Amino acid sequence: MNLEYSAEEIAFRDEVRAFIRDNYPAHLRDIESRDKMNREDFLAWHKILGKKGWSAPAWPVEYGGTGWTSTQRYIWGEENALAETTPLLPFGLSMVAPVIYTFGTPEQKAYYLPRILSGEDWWCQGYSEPGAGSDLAGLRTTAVRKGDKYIVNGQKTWTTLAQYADWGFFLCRTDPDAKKQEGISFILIDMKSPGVTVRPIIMLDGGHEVNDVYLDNVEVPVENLVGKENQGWTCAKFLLAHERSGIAGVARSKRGVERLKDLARAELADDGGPLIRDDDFRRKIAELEIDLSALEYTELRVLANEHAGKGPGVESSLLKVKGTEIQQRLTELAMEAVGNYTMPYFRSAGDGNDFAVGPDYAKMTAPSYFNMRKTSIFGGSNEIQRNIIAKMVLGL
Amino acid sequence: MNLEYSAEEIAFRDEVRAFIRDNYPAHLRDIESRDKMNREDFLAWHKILGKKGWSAPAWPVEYGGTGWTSTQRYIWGEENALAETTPLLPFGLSMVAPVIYTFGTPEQKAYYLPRILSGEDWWCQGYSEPGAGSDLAGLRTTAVRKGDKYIVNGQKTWTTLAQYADWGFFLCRTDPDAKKQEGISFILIDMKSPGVTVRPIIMLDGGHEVNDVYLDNVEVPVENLVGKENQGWTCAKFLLAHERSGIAGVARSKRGVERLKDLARAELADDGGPLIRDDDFRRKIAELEIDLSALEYTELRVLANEHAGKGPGVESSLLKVKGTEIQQRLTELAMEAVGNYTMPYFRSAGDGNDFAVGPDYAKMTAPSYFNMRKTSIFGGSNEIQRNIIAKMVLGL
Amino acid sequence: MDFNFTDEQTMLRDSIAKFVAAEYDFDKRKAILKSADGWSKKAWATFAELGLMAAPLPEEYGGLGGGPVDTLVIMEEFGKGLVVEPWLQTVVIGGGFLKHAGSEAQKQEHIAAIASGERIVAFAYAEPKGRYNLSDVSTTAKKDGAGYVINGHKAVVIGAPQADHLIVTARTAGGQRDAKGVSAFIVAKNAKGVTTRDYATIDGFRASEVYFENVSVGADALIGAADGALPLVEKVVDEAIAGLCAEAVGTFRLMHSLTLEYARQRKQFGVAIGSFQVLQHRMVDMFMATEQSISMAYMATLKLDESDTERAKAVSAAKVQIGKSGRFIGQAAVQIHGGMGVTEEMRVGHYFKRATMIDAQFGNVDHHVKKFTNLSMPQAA
Amino acid sequence: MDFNFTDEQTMLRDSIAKFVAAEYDFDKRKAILKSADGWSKKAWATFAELGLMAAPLPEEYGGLGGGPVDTLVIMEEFGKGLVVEPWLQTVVIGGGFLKHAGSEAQKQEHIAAIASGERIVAFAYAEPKGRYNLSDVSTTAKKDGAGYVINGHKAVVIGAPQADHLIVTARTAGGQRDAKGVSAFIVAKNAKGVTTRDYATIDGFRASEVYFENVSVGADALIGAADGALPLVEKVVDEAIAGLCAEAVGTFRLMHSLTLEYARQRKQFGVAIGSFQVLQHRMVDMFMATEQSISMAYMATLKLDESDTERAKAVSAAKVQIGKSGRFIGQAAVQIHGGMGVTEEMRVGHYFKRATMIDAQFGNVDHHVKKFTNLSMPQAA
Repeated sequence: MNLEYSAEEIAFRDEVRAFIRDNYPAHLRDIESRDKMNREDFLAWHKILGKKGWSAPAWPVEYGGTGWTSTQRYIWGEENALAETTPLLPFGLSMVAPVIYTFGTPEQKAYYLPRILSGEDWWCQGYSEPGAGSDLAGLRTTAVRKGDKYIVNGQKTWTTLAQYADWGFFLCRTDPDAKKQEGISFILIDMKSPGVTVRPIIMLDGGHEVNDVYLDNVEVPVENLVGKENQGWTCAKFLLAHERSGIAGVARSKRGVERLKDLARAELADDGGPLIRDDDFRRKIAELEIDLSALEYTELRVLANEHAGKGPGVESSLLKVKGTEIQQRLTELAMEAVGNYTMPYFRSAGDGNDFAVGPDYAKMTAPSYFNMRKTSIFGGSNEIQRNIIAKMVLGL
Repeated sequence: MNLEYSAEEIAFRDEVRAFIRDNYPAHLRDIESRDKMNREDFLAWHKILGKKGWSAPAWPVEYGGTGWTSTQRYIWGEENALAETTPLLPFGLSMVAPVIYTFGTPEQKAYYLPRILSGEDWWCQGYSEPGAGSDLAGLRTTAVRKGDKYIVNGQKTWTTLAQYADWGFFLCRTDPDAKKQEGISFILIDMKSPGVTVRPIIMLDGGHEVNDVYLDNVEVPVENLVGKENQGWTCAKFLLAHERSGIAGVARSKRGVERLKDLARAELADDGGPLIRDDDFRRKIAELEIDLSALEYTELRVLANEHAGKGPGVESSLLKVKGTEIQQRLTELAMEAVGNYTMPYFRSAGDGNDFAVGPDYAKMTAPSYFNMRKTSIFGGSNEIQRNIIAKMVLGL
Repeated sequence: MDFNFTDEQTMLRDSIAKFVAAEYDFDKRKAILKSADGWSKKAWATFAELGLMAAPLPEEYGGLGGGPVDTLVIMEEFGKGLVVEPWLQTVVIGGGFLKHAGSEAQKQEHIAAIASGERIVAFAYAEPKGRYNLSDVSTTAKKDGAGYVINGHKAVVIGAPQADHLIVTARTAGGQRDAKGVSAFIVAKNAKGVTTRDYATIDGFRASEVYFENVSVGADALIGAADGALPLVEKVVDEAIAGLCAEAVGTFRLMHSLTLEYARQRKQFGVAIGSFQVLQHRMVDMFMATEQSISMAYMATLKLDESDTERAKAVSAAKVQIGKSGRFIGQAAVQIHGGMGVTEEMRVGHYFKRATMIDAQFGNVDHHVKKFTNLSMPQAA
Repeated sequence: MDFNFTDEQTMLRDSIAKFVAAEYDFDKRKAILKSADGWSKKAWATFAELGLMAAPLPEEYGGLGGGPVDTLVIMEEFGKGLVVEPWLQTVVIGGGFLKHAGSEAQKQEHIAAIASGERIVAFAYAEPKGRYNLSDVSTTAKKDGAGYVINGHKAVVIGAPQADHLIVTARTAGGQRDAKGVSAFIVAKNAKGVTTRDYATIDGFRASEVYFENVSVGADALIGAADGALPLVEKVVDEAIAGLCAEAVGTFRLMHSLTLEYARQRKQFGVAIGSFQVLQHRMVDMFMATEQSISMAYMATLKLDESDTERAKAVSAAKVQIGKSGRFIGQAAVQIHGGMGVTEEMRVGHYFKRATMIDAQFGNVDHHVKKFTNLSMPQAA
């Protein structure tokens, strides 16, 4: 056991650090929230990394992965968090792509994977349906085969950033008579197809990041089926396990703790001293930092296991639960830190522009707090994750 | 709405306070834990109150109750807590007696109730059985009628202070064919009967306060049946509801907070100042005090409801859960307060006597902490209480 | 001891509940929030008709002579309805300053106007860097002949966009955080030199940054004694906090009942999610937190007229309890609602936002724990 | 980075597990605790045979040249077996002082004796009023010719009844809580003027109050530099804490597995209590707390040789995590065991007692949160 980086790893870190410094687009640094990003902003860093060949470190090398060790991938995550680069969107890179390279046809691999690597195609996810939530087996969207096409009808919901998407991967029921988790297929749909309608869902913080997607007699070529018909559940489960890995967000949360400390240095406590010297507040930061340390080393242990050939297992549920608890706690503390100025609503200017009173950093504190409640709900609620651990790890 | 005492209530408080001051036995004050009390110590205050007519404020006046209002009973509890009198044991006064005066025959009332009031008889409870816990319906002790006797066989457990008991009230199965909660009877057994054996169970803190009770062909006169044969479940449920009321222990916990503050005044923090000035520790005391305030006013609201004619309802589950959480928390903080000196075990002197190093108040801190874990388990675990609320209040 | 409401109080409660059901339901409230002014003058007029303005004000100035329990009843119902009109600011705070310390002339001029619904008052006390410290006042009021000249910037003044008068704390003596030297003034919002920057708050209220630039006021603008207003400010703020606690209780009751309702009808894995024991126990904990909060709101309200120390201890204890409970109940309610809970479309999220912001008003959990701690265990002890 | 154990470490682990299963099960341990001395000389001899004493000690003095990871492996297994023999005190603390700062002569004399199992050392540092502050030393060592005369009272010295030597902190200069002026001595327990009052601790260890009355020691009793021992004490204590964290992890693993086992077989209302979702989720939380604790025990162990600040931060963070987890896991384990959990009869309660007392040793959660806070956010920053 040891924690040290080898000389090669240190050289790698320096290379990564220099690359980010020299190539990360300056204008992205000035965007204060995800809500303010346009399509090109979201893709800018992805495209640069695509050219460099670094957009998909987790993929197998044959499809465009980097071949990095788990420690190198850890370093990559750390350096990106440290530089506060915009995270690459997961829907193509870490959700649909692993399904395609694992279950797809040679043609599907050849067509889709390079476009995902380069950032040419934007993907979205068609899993959840109204009234189904974490229970994917209750799916009602249907795909009926008619010649060389599927005719797809139904409604999906919670579809993140579908407003920009070129493609979506959808779970559809292809055998209405099969038992719940059977008879489902994993189908890729061109979001520009006639019959696809995207309707915004406005979140508690006023932001538009998720959508309802309506599918009304959408015609989809049968070659867009991934894996076997009626066996989409296999793809779905595989994807869910992949989705959860990396969800711990340790490196980003470490940066978040530093930001919180900055904020506590800028804010004043009731006695006029910096808030970071207030006993209660500094204790809360410290306890969060300790929780985050524990999560960091747990993730490192999980990575070490993966490196030793054990795939992402049920540990990802633990990482998801603890990771989201910490992310949520960070937003709680930021909101507490700014006192009265957490109240003004930044979208309330009469002219439609953003509005800020008080310090700049105060503006997003309450919206972030409200928005981040989603993290313990989406991607399989934290209760579902606990059920999974109870069943898979504890055997209960 | 108002919180003030009337002139009559103030006069009553003064009368109570004076009575306690003048009559509470001095030697009881020097006993440092329940574990050190003998039978006579437990009964001393009970007997004095019995003579005064104050041993059973909650009983109906016709059987020897005091006829006090709920506010007077609240004052009575407060004054006893303030004076730190030894609590009267509940097994006779608040457990079996209400069953006897509600379901008993005139003969049973006439015989048992005066002896309970005066403290002449010591009662214990035969409910739980090994392997049954909070689930009383799984009862296996049998009482088989044979002429004018029941022949009782079985084993009871968690029988508090049975080592001193004259009488026990037992749930026994009288109809082996009935469904789970039917076919049970509520039977009074003379603990000196042949075939009754009491075996100590030693608790985590080393103390002997609960027992196993073995019943081996114990002959019990049929007139010791309370209520109807096979309908003991009615008595049992009635008793459980009564058992939980008063379990909040607010007045005693208020006194406990004061004791904790005294302890924190005596102990030194790492900086050499009194622990009560340590930010973290004083905050924890304060938060506990606030929780206790909330519980106090919740109990007052419940009492006001009872006074308005609504009997002890499901609110008692809330009082039990919150009350025990606070009692447990008090012991946690006391243990934390004394640092290293919580470790020495007071029973470890070679001569069999108690052993103390460090300050006197440190000696019982860890044992109390370990012992008090029972409060969230006994009398219907806190999980069971939550099940009750979910079902009875929330209708889930 | 008595924990019952009078018949009048029960009628008051029912009349507000009826109003909310008829005129302030989810959609109607949404429309009010989206309107240019962001509040309803019609609702305000109805409040006046129902006697809500007059309820806790003294009879000799047009009030109904009620007290803190009336405020509790009204604020709890407002919490249930998520009412955004500045009743607390006008009646409890504005009315409170005037009835406790106003001159006869001030009472005559303002209390009757408040009671009739004509006057709206906002309380300009917080400052950009002052956090929750009521004595951290850098706004100044300099003596100028018989009157004063006020300069400064007040932050997040709830109700200021609607108000015609402001109660302003300003320093007439001493250093920035001195207890001594704080004075309170009542100032017309249209006085020369008063400017505002108006905005909505995230929970749907309207507020302003208020700037005072050489605002001249007469000696008759001073409420109570010069330099000595801090105890008055503390008392009125404690009364306002008791009101906020009652409002919070209203939001808790609704979050709890909406969640129960949702859990009963919402199905997952073929059964109502309310049948999952983990969610059942969480809803039990929500119930217990709500009950404990009700108790603390009562206690704080009933202790408002005790000694300064007893009052302050009770109010801080209640604010702590309610801040913690609000966070727990709100998070649990949203979590049990699942994805729907984090959208604008469900009622629960709006209660969650309000309950969250109540913690940020007049001192959050940390502030009041500290205050309670120092009152319960004075450093000298 | 590497989180694997070497084959030797795995063998070490297995050999201890085998010993515990064969010689230190519940009943055998109970008999050891009830014996007059309260510990097992036979177990101690076996430890020496298995190489546990030698494992982390330097090869040139009879050790095996291992390091903190060996300590982690040993202490975790001791936690699983609830071993009460003073291995940590003797090898990690005694051995630690000597190997970090002992003179050549001291190393020759003591380390080999420790490695072979002949020597038992206890660490007399805490004082009746000093709480967890390592620099709060009122025991004095006054210069007397070439040597020193020691006077004072040391509290709750774990392992002192078994020990033949004591490592004692004493003040050679400065005021009661000064960092400067603390010195460390190794003193034979049978030195003239040393008296002890022996007792058991509630978790089954043996300890003493140790009194020094004009105890004369030579200059060769001093470990390291006079007046400057505090950094050494802090380092060794951090090493001991890392060991305690590993021990705690052993108790957590057992509490978790015992509880799982109990919940699977124990029936209530006709079903195994492990089928109740509330208990399932609590056991999941126990699992997560255990995993997080393992991670922190690893981290603390792997950072023992970093800079003083990094080491201290890591160790305090681990002690906090483990203190909180121990309380949660222990209380949950007892609660799920129901009535049986609070008796002496079930194994779980004994793990609970040990896990609880680990928090009280070398600084509890509050102490280490404060320490971590000040290291992470220095007051100057």
